[in-house]
Amino acid sequence: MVKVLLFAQFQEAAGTESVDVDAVGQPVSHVKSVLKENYGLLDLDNATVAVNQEYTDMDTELKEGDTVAFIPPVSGG
Amino acid sequence: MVKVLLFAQFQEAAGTESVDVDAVGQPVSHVKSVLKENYGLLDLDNATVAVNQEYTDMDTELKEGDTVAFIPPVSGG
Amino acid sequence: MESKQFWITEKFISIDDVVKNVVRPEAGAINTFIGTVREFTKGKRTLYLKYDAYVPMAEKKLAQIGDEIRGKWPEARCSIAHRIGELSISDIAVVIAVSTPHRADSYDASRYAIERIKEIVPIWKKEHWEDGEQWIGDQLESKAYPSGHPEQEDL
Amino acid sequence: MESKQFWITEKFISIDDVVKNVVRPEAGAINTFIGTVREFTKGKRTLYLKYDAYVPMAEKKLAQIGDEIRGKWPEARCSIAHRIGELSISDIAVVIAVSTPHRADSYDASRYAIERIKEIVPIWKKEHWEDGEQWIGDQLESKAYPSGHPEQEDL
Repeated sequence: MVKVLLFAQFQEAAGTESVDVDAVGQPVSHVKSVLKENYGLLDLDNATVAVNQEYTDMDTELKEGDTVAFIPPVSGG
Repeated sequence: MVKVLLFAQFQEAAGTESVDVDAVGQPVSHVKSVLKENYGLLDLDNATVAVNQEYTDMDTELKEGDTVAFIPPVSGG
Repeated sequence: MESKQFWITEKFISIDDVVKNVVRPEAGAINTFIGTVREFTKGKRTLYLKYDAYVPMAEKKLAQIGDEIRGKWPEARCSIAHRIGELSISDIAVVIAVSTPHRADSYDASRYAIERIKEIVPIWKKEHWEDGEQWIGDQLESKAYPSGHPEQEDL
Repeated sequence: MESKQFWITEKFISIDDVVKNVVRPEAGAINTFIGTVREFTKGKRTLYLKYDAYVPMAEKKLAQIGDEIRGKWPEARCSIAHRIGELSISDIAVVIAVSTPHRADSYDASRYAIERIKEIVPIWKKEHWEDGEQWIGDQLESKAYPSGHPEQEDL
Protein backbone atom coordinates (compact mmCIF):
# COMPACT_ATOMS: atom_id res chain seq x y z
CA MET A 1 0.00 0.00 0.00
CA VAL A 2 1.03 3.61 -0.45
CA LYS A 3 -0.17 6.39 1.80
CA VAL A 4 -1.68 9.39 0.04
CA LEU A 5 -1.79 12.75 1.80
CA LEU A 6 -4.35 15.40 0.94
CA PHE A 7 -4.10 19.08 1.85
CA ALA A 8 -6.13 22.29 1.66
CA GLN A 9 -8.94 22.08 -0.92
CA PHE A 10 -8.24 18.40 -1.64
CA GLN A 11 -8.50 17.53 2.02
CA GLU A 12 -11.79 19.41 2.33
CA ALA A 13 -13.22 17.93 -0.86
CA ALA A 14 -12.26 14.39 0.10
CA GLY A 15 -13.21 14.84 3.74
CA THR A 16 -10.00 13.14 4.87
CA GLU A 17 -6.33 13.92 5.42
CA SER A 18 -5.02 10.69 3.99
CA VAL A 19 -6.05 7.55 2.22
CA ASP A 20 -4.27 4.28 1.59
CA VAL A 21 -4.18 3.16 -2.03
CA ASP A 22 -3.07 -0.19 -3.42
CA ALA A 23 -0.64 1.23 -5.99
CA VAL A 24 2.67 -0.56 -5.46
CA GLY A 25 4.42 -0.95 -8.83
CA GLN A 26 2.09 1.61 -10.40
CA PRO A 27 2.95 5.17 -11.48
CA VAL A 28 1.72 8.15 -9.48
CA SER A 29 -0.76 8.86 -12.29
CA HIS A 30 -2.61 5.71 -11.25
CA VAL A 31 -3.16 7.12 -7.76
CA LYS A 32 -4.42 10.32 -9.32
CA SER A 33 -6.97 8.39 -11.37
CA VAL A 34 -8.15 6.53 -8.29
CA LEU A 35 -8.61 9.77 -6.35
CA LYS A 36 -10.46 11.40 -9.22
CA GLU A 37 -12.83 8.47 -9.50
CA ASN A 38 -13.40 7.76 -5.82
CA TYR A 39 -13.32 11.27 -4.39
CA GLY A 40 -14.21 13.46 -7.36
CA LEU A 41 -10.96 15.45 -6.96
CA LEU A 42 -10.94 16.83 -10.50
CA ASP A 43 -8.62 19.74 -9.56
CA LEU A 44 -5.79 17.25 -9.09
CA ASP A 45 -4.60 18.22 -12.57
CA ASN A 46 -3.46 21.54 -11.09
CA ALA A 47 -1.44 19.81 -8.39
CA THR A 48 2.19 18.84 -8.34
CA VAL A 49 3.14 15.61 -6.66
CA ALA A 50 5.67 14.69 -4.02
CA VAL A 51 6.78 11.18 -3.13
CA ASN A 52 8.43 10.87 0.27
CA GLN A 53 8.59 14.67 0.58
CA GLU A 54 10.37 15.29 -2.71
CA TYR A 55 8.75 16.73 -5.79
CA THR A 56 8.55 14.28 -8.65
CA ASP A 57 6.33 13.59 -11.65
CA MET A 58 3.33 11.45 -12.50
CA ASP A 59 5.47 8.70 -14.07
CA THR A 60 7.27 7.82 -10.85
CA GLU A 61 6.73 4.19 -9.95
CA LEU A 62 5.57 3.63 -6.39
CA LYS A 63 7.06 1.22 -3.86
CA GLU A 64 5.59 -0.33 -0.74
CA GLY A 65 5.47 2.23 2.06
CA ASP A 66 5.83 5.29 -0.17
CA THR A 67 4.01 8.46 0.86
CA VAL A 68 2.43 10.38 -1.99
CA ALA A 69 1.28 13.96 -1.52
CA PHE A 70 -0.73 15.98 -4.00
CA ILE A 71 0.37 19.58 -3.62
CA PRO A 72 -2.15 22.24 -4.67
CA PRO A 73 -0.64 25.51 -5.95
CA VAL A 74 1.18 26.88 -2.92
CA SER A 75 0.42 30.24 -1.33
CA GLY A 76 2.69 30.66 1.65
CA GLY A 77 4.54 33.83 2.53
CA MET B 1 27.81 86.01 16.14
CA VAL B 2 27.17 82.65 14.54
CA LYS B 3 27.55 79.36 16.33
CA VAL B 4 29.77 76.79 14.60
CA LEU B 5 29.35 73.10 15.40
CA LEU B 6 32.18 70.62 14.96
CA PHE B 7 31.79 66.85 14.81
CA ALA B 8 33.90 63.69 14.61
CA GLN B 9 37.46 64.37 13.38
CA PHE B 10 36.90 68.16 13.37
CA GLN B 11 35.74 68.12 16.97
CA GLU B 12 38.75 66.08 18.01
CA ALA B 13 41.20 68.21 16.02
CA ALA B 14 39.78 71.47 17.36
CA GLY B 15 39.33 70.08 20.87
CA THR B 16 35.88 71.63 21.13
CA GLU B 17 32.29 70.90 20.10
CA SER B 18 31.46 74.44 19.07
CA VAL B 19 32.94 77.88 18.63
CA ASP B 20 31.35 81.28 18.18
CA VAL B 21 32.56 83.24 15.15
CA ASP B 22 31.87 86.86 14.27
CA ALA B 23 30.66 86.21 10.73
CA VAL B 24 27.30 87.96 10.38
CA GLY B 25 26.92 89.21 6.81
CA GLN B 26 29.79 87.00 5.66
CA PRO B 27 29.55 83.85 3.52
CA VAL B 28 30.09 80.42 5.06
CA SER B 29 33.46 80.29 3.30
CA HIS B 30 34.65 83.00 5.67
CA VAL B 31 33.92 80.79 8.67
CA LYS B 32 35.81 77.99 6.96
CA SER B 33 38.85 80.23 6.53
CA VAL B 34 38.72 81.26 10.18
CA LEU B 35 38.57 77.63 11.31
CA LYS B 36 41.44 76.65 9.04
CA GLU B 37 43.60 79.44 10.38
CA ASN B 38 42.73 79.24 14.05
CA TYR B 39 42.28 75.49 14.48
CA GLY B 40 44.30 74.04 11.61
CA LEU B 41 41.23 72.17 10.30
CA LEU B 42 42.59 71.66 6.80
CA ASP B 43 40.23 68.74 6.10
CA LEU B 44 37.31 71.15 6.05
CA ASP B 45 37.54 71.10 2.26
CA ASN B 46 36.12 67.58 2.38
CA ALA B 47 33.15 68.69 4.46
CA THR B 48 29.72 69.80 3.39
CA VAL B 49 28.07 72.57 5.32
CA ALA B 50 24.68 72.94 6.97
CA VAL B 51 23.18 76.19 8.19
CA ASN B 52 20.38 75.76 10.70
CA GLN B 53 20.28 72.02 10.03
CA GLU B 54 19.85 72.29 6.26
CA TYR B 55 22.58 71.54 3.75
CA THR B 56 23.69 74.60 1.84
CA ASP B 57 26.85 75.86 0.12
CA MET B 58 29.86 77.99 0.99
CA ASP B 59 28.32 81.13 -0.56
CA THR B 60 25.42 81.31 1.88
CA GLU B 61 25.43 84.61 3.74
CA LEU B 62 25.15 84.25 7.49
CA LYS B 63 22.73 86.06 9.79
CA GLU B 64 22.89 86.75 13.50
CA GLY B 65 22.07 83.60 15.46
CA ASP B 66 22.68 81.16 12.60
CA THR B 67 24.13 77.78 13.45
CA VAL B 68 26.75 76.51 11.01
CA ALA B 69 27.80 72.87 11.00
CA PHE B 70 30.69 71.40 9.03
CA ILE B 71 29.68 67.87 8.10
CA PRO B 72 32.53 65.42 7.45
CA PRO B 73 31.79 62.62 4.97
CA VAL B 74 29.03 60.66 6.70
CA SER B 75 29.30 56.97 7.61
CA GLY B 76 26.08 55.98 9.35
CA GLY B 77 24.19 52.75 8.71
CA MET C 1 13.19 29.78 22.07
CA GLU C 2 13.12 27.65 18.94
CA SER C 3 16.33 25.80 18.25
CA LYS C 4 15.51 25.21 14.60
CA GLN C 5 16.80 27.44 11.84
CA PHE C 6 13.83 26.69 9.56
CA TRP C 7 10.48 25.92 11.10
CA ILE C 8 6.71 25.83 10.79
CA THR C 9 4.79 26.79 13.90
CA GLU C 10 1.25 27.40 15.13
CA LYS C 11 2.58 29.99 17.56
CA PHE C 12 3.35 33.69 17.28
CA ILE C 13 6.72 34.28 15.55
CA SER C 14 9.11 36.67 17.27
CA ILE C 15 11.21 38.60 14.78
CA ASP C 16 14.07 38.60 17.28
CA ASP C 17 14.05 34.78 17.45
CA VAL C 18 14.61 34.55 13.72
CA VAL C 19 17.15 37.38 13.56
CA LYS C 20 19.29 35.99 16.37
CA ASN C 21 19.80 32.80 14.34
CA VAL C 22 21.77 34.78 11.77
CA VAL C 23 23.63 37.36 13.87
CA ARG C 24 27.40 36.75 13.75
CA PRO C 25 30.63 38.75 13.78
CA GLU C 26 31.20 38.31 10.04
CA ALA C 27 27.87 39.97 9.21
CA GLY C 28 27.37 43.70 8.88
CA ALA C 29 23.94 43.49 7.30
CA ILE C 30 20.75 41.63 8.15
CA ASN C 31 17.73 41.88 5.92
CA THR C 32 14.40 40.58 7.14
CA PHE C 33 11.19 40.11 5.28
CA ILE C 34 8.02 39.90 7.34
CA GLY C 35 4.79 38.85 5.68
CA THR C 36 1.68 40.09 7.51
CA VAL C 37 -2.01 39.48 6.93
CA ARG C 38 -3.36 42.31 4.75
CA GLU C 39 -6.95 43.41 5.25
CA PHE C 40 -7.81 44.38 1.68
CA THR C 41 -6.79 42.60 -1.51
CA LYS C 42 -8.16 44.06 -4.72
CA GLY C 43 -10.93 45.80 -2.77
CA LYS C 44 -12.04 42.63 -0.99
CA ARG C 45 -11.92 42.61 2.78
CA THR C 46 -10.27 39.69 4.52
CA LEU C 47 -11.61 38.82 7.99
CA TYR C 48 -8.94 36.27 8.82
CA LEU C 49 -6.76 33.64 7.17
CA LYS C 50 -6.05 30.02 7.70
CA TYR C 51 -2.74 28.50 6.69
CA ASP C 52 -2.26 24.78 6.19
CA ALA C 53 1.05 23.06 5.49
CA TYR C 54 2.61 19.71 4.79
CA VAL C 55 4.77 20.39 7.82
CA PRO C 56 7.79 18.04 7.50
CA MET C 57 8.13 18.69 3.78
CA ALA C 58 7.65 22.44 4.27
CA GLU C 59 10.47 22.57 6.83
CA LYS C 60 12.64 20.53 4.48
CA LYS C 61 11.92 22.93 1.62
CA LEU C 62 12.65 25.97 3.80
CA ALA C 63 16.00 24.40 4.65
CA GLN C 64 16.56 23.72 0.95
CA ILE C 65 16.06 27.44 0.28
CA GLY C 66 18.72 28.09 2.92
CA ASP C 67 21.05 25.71 1.06
CA GLU C 68 20.30 27.37 -2.26
CA ILE C 69 21.16 30.74 -0.72
CA ARG C 70 24.46 29.38 0.58
CA GLY C 71 25.15 28.17 -2.95
CA LYS C 72 24.47 31.56 -4.50
CA TRP C 73 25.81 33.76 -1.66
CA PRO C 74 28.40 31.62 0.19
CA GLU C 75 28.78 34.11 3.04
CA ALA C 76 25.04 34.43 3.67
CA ARG C 77 23.23 32.80 6.60
CA CYS C 78 19.47 32.41 6.60
CA SER C 79 16.65 31.54 8.98
CA ILE C 80 12.96 31.27 8.15
CA ALA C 81 9.84 30.70 10.25
CA HIS C 82 6.31 30.32 8.86
CA ARG C 83 3.17 30.26 10.93
CA ILE C 84 0.15 28.08 10.23
CA GLY C 85 -3.35 27.91 11.64
CA GLU C 86 -5.71 30.86 11.98
CA LEU C 87 -4.25 34.36 11.63
CA SER C 88 -5.87 37.77 12.11
CA ILE C 89 -5.24 41.00 10.22
CA SER C 90 -1.66 42.27 10.73
CA ASP C 91 -0.51 38.97 12.27
CA ILE C 92 2.90 37.81 11.12
CA ALA C 93 2.74 34.86 8.73
CA VAL C 94 6.38 34.56 7.78
CA VAL C 95 9.73 35.94 8.92
CA ILE C 96 12.88 35.60 6.81
CA ALA C 97 16.24 36.80 8.10
CA VAL C 98 19.42 36.80 6.03
CA SER C 99 22.78 38.05 7.24
CA THR C 100 25.68 38.87 4.94
CA PRO C 101 28.94 40.80 5.26
CA HIS C 102 27.65 43.56 2.95
CA ARG C 103 24.19 44.98 2.50
CA ALA C 104 23.45 44.42 -1.19
CA ASP C 105 23.63 40.64 -0.82
CA SER C 106 21.31 40.67 2.19
CA TYR C 107 18.57 42.28 0.10
CA ASP C 108 19.09 39.99 -2.86
CA ALA C 109 19.18 36.79 -0.81
CA SER C 110 16.14 37.79 1.26
CA ARG C 111 14.19 38.55 -1.89
CA TYR C 112 15.27 35.21 -3.32
CA ALA C 113 13.99 33.45 -0.20
CA ILE C 114 10.48 34.91 -0.32
CA GLU C 115 10.13 34.21 -4.04
CA ARG C 116 11.22 30.60 -3.51
CA ILE C 117 8.80 30.18 -0.62
CA LYS C 118 6.02 31.11 -2.99
CA GLU C 119 7.29 28.58 -5.51
CA ILE C 120 8.25 25.43 -3.64
CA VAL C 121 7.12 25.35 -0.01
CA PRO C 122 3.94 23.32 0.56
CA ILE C 123 1.92 25.89 2.51
CA TRP C 124 -1.58 26.98 1.58
CA LYS C 125 -3.59 30.02 2.51
CA LYS C 126 -7.35 30.11 2.85
CA GLU C 127 -8.89 33.56 2.79
CA HIS C 128 -12.03 34.15 4.81
CA TRP C 129 -14.08 37.09 3.57
CA GLU C 130 -17.44 38.47 4.69
CA ASP C 131 -19.14 36.62 1.85
CA GLY C 132 -17.18 33.43 1.60
CA GLU C 133 -13.87 31.65 1.75
CA GLN C 134 -11.36 30.24 -0.70
CA TRP C 135 -8.04 28.45 -0.84
CA ILE C 136 -5.68 30.78 -2.68
CA GLY C 137 -3.46 29.42 -5.42
CA ASP C 138 -0.19 30.62 -6.87
CA GLN C 139 0.51 34.22 -5.82
CA LEU C 140 3.89 34.61 -7.38
CA GLU C 141 2.83 37.85 -9.06
CA SER C 142 6.06 37.69 -11.00
CA LYS C 143 5.82 34.43 -12.88
CA ALA C 144 3.21 32.46 -14.73
CA TYR C 145 3.34 28.71 -15.07
CA PRO C 146 2.15 27.94 -18.61
CA SER C 147 1.54 24.38 -17.55
CA GLY C 148 -0.45 25.46 -14.50
CA HIS C 149 2.23 24.24 -12.10
CA PRO C 150 5.97 24.73 -11.53
CA GLU C 151 8.25 23.10 -14.06
CA GLN C 152 10.71 20.49 -12.86
CA GLU C 153 13.64 22.90 -12.95
CA ASP C 154 11.86 25.19 -10.50
CA LEU C 155 11.44 22.57 -7.78
CA MET D 1 8.70 52.42 23.99
CA GLU D 2 9.84 55.26 21.73
CA SER D 3 7.05 57.41 20.38
CA LYS D 4 9.14 58.79 17.53
CA GLN D 5 9.09 57.32 14.05
CA PHE D 6 12.67 58.45 13.30
CA TRP D 7 15.17 58.65 16.09
CA ILE D 8 18.78 58.66 17.23
CA THR D 9 19.46 56.91 20.51
CA GLU D 10 22.29 55.87 22.79
CA LYS D 11 20.28 52.83 23.85
CA PHE D 12 19.85 49.35 22.44
CA ILE D 13 17.41 49.33 19.52
CA SER D 14 14.66 46.72 19.61
CA ILE D 15 13.72 45.54 16.13
CA ASP D 16 10.15 45.09 17.33
CA ASP D 17 9.92 48.74 18.39
CA VAL D 18 10.77 49.87 14.89
CA VAL D 19 8.60 47.29 13.15
CA LYS D 20 5.51 48.06 15.20
CA ASN D 21 5.64 51.67 13.93
CA VAL D 22 4.85 50.44 10.44
CA VAL D 23 2.46 47.53 11.01
CA ARG D 24 -1.01 48.33 9.66
CA PRO D 25 -3.93 46.54 8.03
CA GLU D 26 -3.10 47.87 4.55
CA ALA D 27 0.37 46.30 4.64
CA GLY D 28 1.13 42.74 3.64
CA ALA D 29 4.89 43.16 3.55
CA ILE D 30 7.45 44.60 5.92
CA ASN D 31 11.10 44.76 4.99
CA THR D 32 13.66 45.56 7.62
CA PHE D 33 17.31 46.32 7.26
CA ILE D 34 19.49 45.89 10.32
CA GLY D 35 23.05 47.16 10.27
CA THR D 36 25.32 45.40 12.76
CA VAL D 37 28.93 45.94 13.75
CA ARG D 38 31.11 43.67 11.64
CA GLU D 39 34.31 42.30 13.16
CA PHE D 40 36.50 42.17 10.05
CA THR D 41 36.64 44.69 7.24
CA LYS D 42 39.18 43.99 4.51
CA GLY D 43 41.09 41.72 6.88
CA LYS D 44 41.32 44.30 9.63
CA ARG D 45 39.83 43.44 13.00
CA THR D 46 37.49 45.93 14.61
CA LEU D 47 37.42 45.90 18.43
CA TYR D 48 34.52 48.31 18.79
CA LEU D 49 32.98 51.34 17.11
CA LYS D 50 31.96 54.75 18.20
CA TYR D 51 29.17 56.62 16.42
CA ASP D 52 28.75 60.36 16.67
CA ALA D 53 25.86 62.35 15.21
CA TYR D 54 24.50 65.85 14.80
CA VAL D 55 21.41 64.56 16.57
CA PRO D 56 18.63 67.06 15.73
CA MET D 57 19.70 67.33 12.11
CA ALA D 58 20.15 63.55 11.83
CA GLU D 59 16.59 62.96 13.06
CA LYS D 60 15.34 65.58 10.62
CA LYS D 61 17.18 63.89 7.75
CA LEU D 62 15.86 60.46 8.72
CA ALA D 63 12.35 61.95 8.63
CA GLN D 64 13.17 63.51 5.25
CA ILE D 65 14.06 60.03 3.96
CA GLY D 66 10.63 58.90 5.18
CA ASP D 67 9.05 61.75 3.21
CA GLU D 68 11.05 60.90 0.11
CA ILE D 69 9.85 57.30 0.39
CA ARG D 70 6.23 58.47 0.65
CA GLY D 71 6.86 60.53 -2.48
CA LYS D 72 8.20 57.55 -4.42
CA TRP D 73 6.03 54.82 -2.89
CA PRO D 74 2.84 56.57 -1.69
CA GLU D 75 1.55 53.48 0.14
CA ALA D 76 4.81 52.86 2.03
CA ARG D 77 5.32 53.66 5.70
CA CYS D 78 8.78 53.87 7.17
CA SER D 79 10.48 54.02 10.58
CA ILE D 80 14.21 54.30 11.26
CA ALA D 81 16.30 54.22 14.44
CA HIS D 82 20.06 54.76 14.59
CA ARG D 83 22.21 54.18 17.62
CA ILE D 84 25.18 56.32 18.62
CA GLY D 85 27.92 56.00 21.23
CA GLU D 86 30.09 52.94 21.72
CA LEU D 87 29.03 49.70 20.03
CA SER D 88 30.51 46.20 20.24
CA ILE D 89 30.79 43.54 17.56
CA SER D 90 27.33 42.34 16.39
CA ASP D 91 25.55 45.24 18.12
CA ILE D 92 22.74 46.78 16.11
CA ALA D 93 23.65 50.22 14.73
CA VAL D 94 20.59 50.91 12.59
CA VAL D 95 17.14 49.44 12.05
CA ILE D 96 14.98 50.42 9.08
CA ALA D 97 11.43 49.10 8.70
CA VAL D 98 9.24 49.73 5.67
CA SER D 99 5.74 48.40 5.22
CA THR D 100 3.94 48.28 1.89
CA PRO D 101 0.89 46.49 0.51
CA HIS D 102 3.05 44.30 -1.76
CA ARG D 103 6.50 42.87 -1.22
CA ALA D 104 8.53 44.25 -4.12
CA ASP D 105 8.05 47.84 -2.95
CA SER D 106 9.09 46.98 0.60
CA TYR D 107 12.48 45.80 -0.66
CA ASP D 108 12.99 48.75 -2.97
CA ALA D 109 11.99 51.36 -0.40
CA SER D 110 14.10 49.77 2.35
CA ARG D 111 17.12 49.69 0.07
CA TYR D 112 16.50 53.31 -0.84
CA ALA D 113 16.43 54.23 2.86
CA ILE D 114 19.81 52.69 3.70
CA GLU D 115 21.47 54.23 0.66
CA ARG D 116 20.09 57.65 1.57
CA ILE D 117 21.25 57.27 5.18
CA LYS D 118 24.75 56.80 3.86
CA GLU D 119 24.38 59.92 1.71
CA ILE D 120 22.66 62.56 3.79
CA VAL D 121 22.37 61.71 7.49
CA PRO D 122 25.02 63.42 9.65
CA ILE D 123 26.28 60.36 11.54
CA TRP D 124 29.93 59.35 11.74
CA LYS D 125 31.60 56.10 12.61
CA LYS D 126 34.97 55.76 14.30
CA GLU D 127 36.58 52.36 14.01
CA HIS D 128 38.78 51.17 16.85
CA TRP D 129 41.29 48.51 15.80
CA GLU D 130 44.02 46.75 17.73
CA ASP D 131 46.58 49.14 16.25
CA GLY D 132 44.71 52.41 16.04
CA GLU D 133 41.50 54.24 15.36
CA GLN D 134 40.00 56.29 12.58
CA TRP D 135 36.88 58.22 11.63
CA ILE D 136 35.48 56.50 8.55
CA GLY D 137 34.33 58.57 5.60
CA ASP D 138 31.93 57.89 2.79
CA GLN D 139 31.03 54.19 2.62
CA LEU D 140 28.52 54.35 -0.15
CA GLU D 141 30.27 51.54 -2.03
CA SER D 142 28.00 52.30 -4.93
CA LYS D 143 28.79 55.89 -5.75
CA ALA D 144 31.82 58.12 -6.03
CA TYR D 145 31.65 61.84 -5.46
CA PRO D 146 34.06 63.41 -7.97
CA SER D 147 34.06 66.58 -5.93
CA GLY D 148 34.82 64.69 -2.73
CA HIS D 149 31.39 65.41 -1.26
CA PRO D 150 27.74 64.96 -2.24
CA GLU D 151 26.48 67.28 -4.96
CA GLN D 152 23.65 69.64 -4.15
CA GLU D 153 21.07 67.49 -5.91
CA ASP D 154 21.87 64.56 -3.62
CA LEU D 155 21.17 66.43 -0.39
